[in-house]
Amino acid sequence: MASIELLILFLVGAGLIAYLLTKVNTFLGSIFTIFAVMFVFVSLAAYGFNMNMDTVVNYLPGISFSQTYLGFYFAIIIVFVYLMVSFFHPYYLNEYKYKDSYNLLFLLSLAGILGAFYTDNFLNLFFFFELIIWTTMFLIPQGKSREAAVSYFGFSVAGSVAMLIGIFVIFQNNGNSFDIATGLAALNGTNAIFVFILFLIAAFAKLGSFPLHIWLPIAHGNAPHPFSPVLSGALVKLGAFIGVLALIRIAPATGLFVAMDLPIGQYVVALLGSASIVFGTLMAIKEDDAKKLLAYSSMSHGGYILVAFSILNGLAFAGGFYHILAHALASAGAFMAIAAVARATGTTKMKELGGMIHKMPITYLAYLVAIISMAGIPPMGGFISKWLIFQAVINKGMVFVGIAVFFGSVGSFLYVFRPLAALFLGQEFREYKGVKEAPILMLIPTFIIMGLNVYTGVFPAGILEFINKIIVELGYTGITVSTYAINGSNGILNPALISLVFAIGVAIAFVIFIVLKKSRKVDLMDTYTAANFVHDEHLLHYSVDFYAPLERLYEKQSSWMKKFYTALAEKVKELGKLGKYLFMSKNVATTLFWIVAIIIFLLWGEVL
Amino acid sequence: MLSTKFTPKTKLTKAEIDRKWWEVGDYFRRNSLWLLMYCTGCCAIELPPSMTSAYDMERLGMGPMATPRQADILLVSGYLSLKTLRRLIYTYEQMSEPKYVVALGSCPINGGIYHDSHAVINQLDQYVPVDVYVAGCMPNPESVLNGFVDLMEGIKNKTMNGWKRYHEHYEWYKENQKNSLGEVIVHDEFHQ
Amino acid sequence: MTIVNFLIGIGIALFGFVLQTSIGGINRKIVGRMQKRHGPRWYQEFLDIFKLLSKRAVSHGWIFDFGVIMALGGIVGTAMFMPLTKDILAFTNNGVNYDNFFIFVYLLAVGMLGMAMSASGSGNPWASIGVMRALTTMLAYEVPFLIVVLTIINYSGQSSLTGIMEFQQMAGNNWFLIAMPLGGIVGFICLMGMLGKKPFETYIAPAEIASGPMVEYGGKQLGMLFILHEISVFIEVSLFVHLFLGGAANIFEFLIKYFAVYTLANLISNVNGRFKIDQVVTFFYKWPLLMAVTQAVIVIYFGWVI
Amino acid sequence: MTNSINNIEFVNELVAKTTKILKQEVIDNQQVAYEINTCDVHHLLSVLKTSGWKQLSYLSAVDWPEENKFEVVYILFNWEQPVYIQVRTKIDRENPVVDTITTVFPGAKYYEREAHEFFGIAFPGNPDYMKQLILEGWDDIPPLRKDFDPSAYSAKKFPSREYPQDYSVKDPENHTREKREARKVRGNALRTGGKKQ
Repeated sequence: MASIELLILFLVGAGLIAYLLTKVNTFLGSIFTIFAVMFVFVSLAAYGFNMNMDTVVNYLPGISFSQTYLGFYFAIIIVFVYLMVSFFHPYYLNEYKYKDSYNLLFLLSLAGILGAFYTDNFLNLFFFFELIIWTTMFLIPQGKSREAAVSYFGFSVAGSVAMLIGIFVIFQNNGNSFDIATGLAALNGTNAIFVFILFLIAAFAKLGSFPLHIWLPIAHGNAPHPFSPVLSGALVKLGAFIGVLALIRIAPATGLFVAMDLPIGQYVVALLGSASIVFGTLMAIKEDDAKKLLAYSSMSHGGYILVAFSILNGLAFAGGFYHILAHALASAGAFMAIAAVARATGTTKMKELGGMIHKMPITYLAYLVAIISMAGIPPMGGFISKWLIFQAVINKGMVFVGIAVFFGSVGSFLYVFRPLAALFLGQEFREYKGVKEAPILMLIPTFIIMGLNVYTGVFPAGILEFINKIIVELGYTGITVSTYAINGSNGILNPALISLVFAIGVAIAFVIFIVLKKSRKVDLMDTYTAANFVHDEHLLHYSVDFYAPLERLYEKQSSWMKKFYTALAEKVKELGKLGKYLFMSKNVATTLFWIVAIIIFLLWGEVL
Repeated sequence: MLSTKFTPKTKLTKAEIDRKWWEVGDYFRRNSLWLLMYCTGCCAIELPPSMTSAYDMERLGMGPMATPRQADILLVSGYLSLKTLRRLIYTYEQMSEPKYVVALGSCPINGGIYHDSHAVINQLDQYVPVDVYVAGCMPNPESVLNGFVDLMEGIKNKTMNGWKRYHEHYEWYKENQKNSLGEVIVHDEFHQ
Repeated sequence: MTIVNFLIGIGIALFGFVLQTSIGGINRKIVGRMQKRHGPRWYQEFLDIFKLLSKRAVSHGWIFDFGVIMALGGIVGTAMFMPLTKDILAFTNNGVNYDNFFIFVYLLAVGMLGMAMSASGSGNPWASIGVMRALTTMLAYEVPFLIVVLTIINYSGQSSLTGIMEFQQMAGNNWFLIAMPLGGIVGFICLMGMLGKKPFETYIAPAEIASGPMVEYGGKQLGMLFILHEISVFIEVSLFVHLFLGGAANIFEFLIKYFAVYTLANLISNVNGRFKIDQVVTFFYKWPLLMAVTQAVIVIYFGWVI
Repeated sequence: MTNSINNIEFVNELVAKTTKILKQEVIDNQQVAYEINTCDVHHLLSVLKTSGWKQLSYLSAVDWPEENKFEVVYILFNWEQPVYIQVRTKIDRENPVVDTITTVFPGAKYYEREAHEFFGIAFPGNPDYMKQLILEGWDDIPPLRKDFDPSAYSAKKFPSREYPQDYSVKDPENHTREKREARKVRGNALRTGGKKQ
């Protein structure tokens, strides 16, 4: 029996040891971190699937745990991403200024995650959330910019405050108890709508969905290279967790759209999710930095998750939960491939890179597999989840959500192909002649994630059966899954068959290819240039403003949200200046007057 | 020789099998000739009438292509200055084999009216092997099409093997190119 | 699911290739006659493909070859799922047909991804520009098309092609081209985009970007891409036939409908010029999308179907 | 000033006011040429540029071996008043040097390189004038000088086809004029439908 409490305490202790070890030797500390995370992962995997974790609390005061399929599903995915990423630490930490504390903070945030998904108390939930936010906030500025941490923290705090108010409403509503299960069940009427909105604000802020998405590209783009996969693959999913609480567990009784058989609140969330999909897709198409591009893609996939959870039936939930897994694997894989390239070349800007495939073929394959999944193409996991979501959307007849969902699906081709073409394919740059493939320790997680991406796409049945348990736990009926086939609402899908047929097709093509005359190998620079002699490979590499004609169609509109938030920040700054002017003036009497006035105002009716 | 019950089946050698396949390939090749038009000179004006409804090149299975990789015929239409010859050789070497060269007009044959220019070469087959010459200044569409039909006949009779000659006498061609052009692939500020 | 199913699948892919290559050749002849020319032989496309396969090609590295193999593999795999009529279908098991519509859209995309990868891997900027245009065109036509298909699936309650076919052939139901006229028109316009016919031929544009993605191919790779192209045209036109024209009860009906749809698309293509790439996008997001949404709202929320 | 004759008078006045004219030539009612001293070129071009002749259409040279001079020609164009002005100046053929005008017309950079390539004129002040532009890897005296023999160069560099016999049709008696007349008559006959004129 593995105890949650002991695991958390173990992580805190391991964090301290890792801190000391890293101080002595970075490599040693990082290896220790890998083993610590591996221990946690193995304990979770061994006992968690059958709900065999020990939830008794002996040492920590005021904290209580319980286990649910829902919490476990999120926890295992996130711990897995943490484990994969920890393999990257030995090669990156030396670049950072405060490398000693990196492993400490990393393990502490993992402790926060375990707590957050296993607690049964709202106050504990909030505490663990804050633990995650605070630890990660100090991890992010180790990359490039402090501004990234500030904007991450700002949006997270907005979400936390909203959640805290919601928790207080529940507290008051539920007879002064912080218990999650009874608290959510006791909500009704206006209170339910109020908490619904507050929790959704928290969910949107964590998920980086429209309109609270500004922090996402800034934080993802500037975070340390090994931390971006965690941010995108794991931490964003916290928002999905709160979203599940709000959309499914609270689900306030608002008016109903008869045509779609859907509450208005849910439909509005679906529309916001759609906006998030479209907006994320368009911005990702425009982006030049590979990491920021993937960050916008996370935003778009967050939209899919929101859409899935706002359609209230088992099919959509299955799609949503499967998408959480598929996207975690895909985005972790993609970010890790980019991180490997960034380690070798020192940049993630697409216009400065090219032809990495000839140096790093395995990293290229990892990225390829990840983006196939991200674009929702068989035989990878993303296809299954998108198929389930499409089934649900079509079945409900949600036309406008449908536009966004299909647009995002096709649009994801466009943006995931860009790093592929600009970073890996194309001309080989002379400045990267000496670059080598990533070291073996970094290739281990790459291979594991590649394998899992394929596995989730070919044999989804086992995972879907587990998801069915979650759906039943949430009070809905699960979907029908047989060994190979998945039954949707209006059709049946056999992913294994698709993969097999695809393999047969490739085999046929390979036979055609191999029996024909062997090709003459030519240099990359020996290309058709309208018979001009070009000796500079940079001139033959088309990667800057890749989708320029498309971008031109919406370039005027693309900065609206940014301008709105800049204006908002200006207003807040002015407010702050006003406060400063009033309170911090040189005249002591004025300051005193205001302090007294405010105390009187606050205590009016209570004491006075 | 047909194999019967009494004569043992003769086993074909690999060379013979290759030759058989090559003949099959020749059938397809001569019925689907794609052109890369190197429109350097005035003879290029004869190509629109030979492609459009009056003479309709497409009924012979011929058509224009965009890049040298896809094309079978390098069609040199008219005079070649030194600068274009460099690009012509570069293009010719990029084409996939088997490849043929057809030269229109009198300029590639002997320099034509530019025979004494400092910038125009006199004889194309010194630099790349030419399979068919179509004489005339300019040749009219009938003779252009006649040239192509000759090329098809030649492919059938296995006489159109300029690309093999280029491989066999590669040094000789390179020598000629070097003598007339200096260097084939130029380096200067516009190409770096 | 036995080996026979897979053999039938391969047979369908081969049939599709032969069918589309012949019809493509016949269409070249028709276009020739329209332009007062004699036109090529009807089997000219076969000659072209086999000639290309017989030539000695160049290769720009392993991704250049691997992409082509992956592309052709994806397309052949997609074609193996395609039903010809409501009974001729490769993968069927105890009355369950595995020909979900989304397989065709997304497995086709594997082929496109392979081709895009291979083209970009050649290191030629024209190829990258062509890929960019192809993907942008795809973004343009795919959304209106999928909205129409959403309407069809929502209305018929089937997402398997044979199911949609049977729904249309049932007594009292019209072909979806007639039942949903706006959707049918949108479907046909999107088909033109999928086939890369003018005016949506932007990504090939031989005179402009030197045939776009295909710029570096010659010999066997180009031949394989031609096979790929023929099979993908077969898939796209068959999709239209099955979705909008009520599919086919027997193979002759299928052939007639197929020929009619492809020839019409080809004829329209031949009297058009070429759009710029941004014009393609704005075109598809203006009228076709509006019509598709109107059709969807009419059918789904009001239930009005002819 | 829409009338082009007026324009030319205006130009005459302008140039005469600015510099000393050695020779003047009105080519037609939209082109006028002035020959001036080499040292005045810069001044005149600057004045003309500020007066509206903003475009340097061409810069080249003419070889006069009898005089042992190169004549450098600058052609300017005005988009408001349709007059081309040719500014000509003669420089020594043995030591052909003329200052660059890239300070006035930056676009002259490439014209100067071309002039250097074809005539061997040096343009100090233009850092790039030595680089090759059109002739790639030229190995003889500049080809547009009159003492360059293209025929000999061609014979030396480019192998010519050797014919075993002379195929060219040479008319021993000069009948070409009569043939031309006959062709004219036939053409007329065709045009008028067979009727004699």
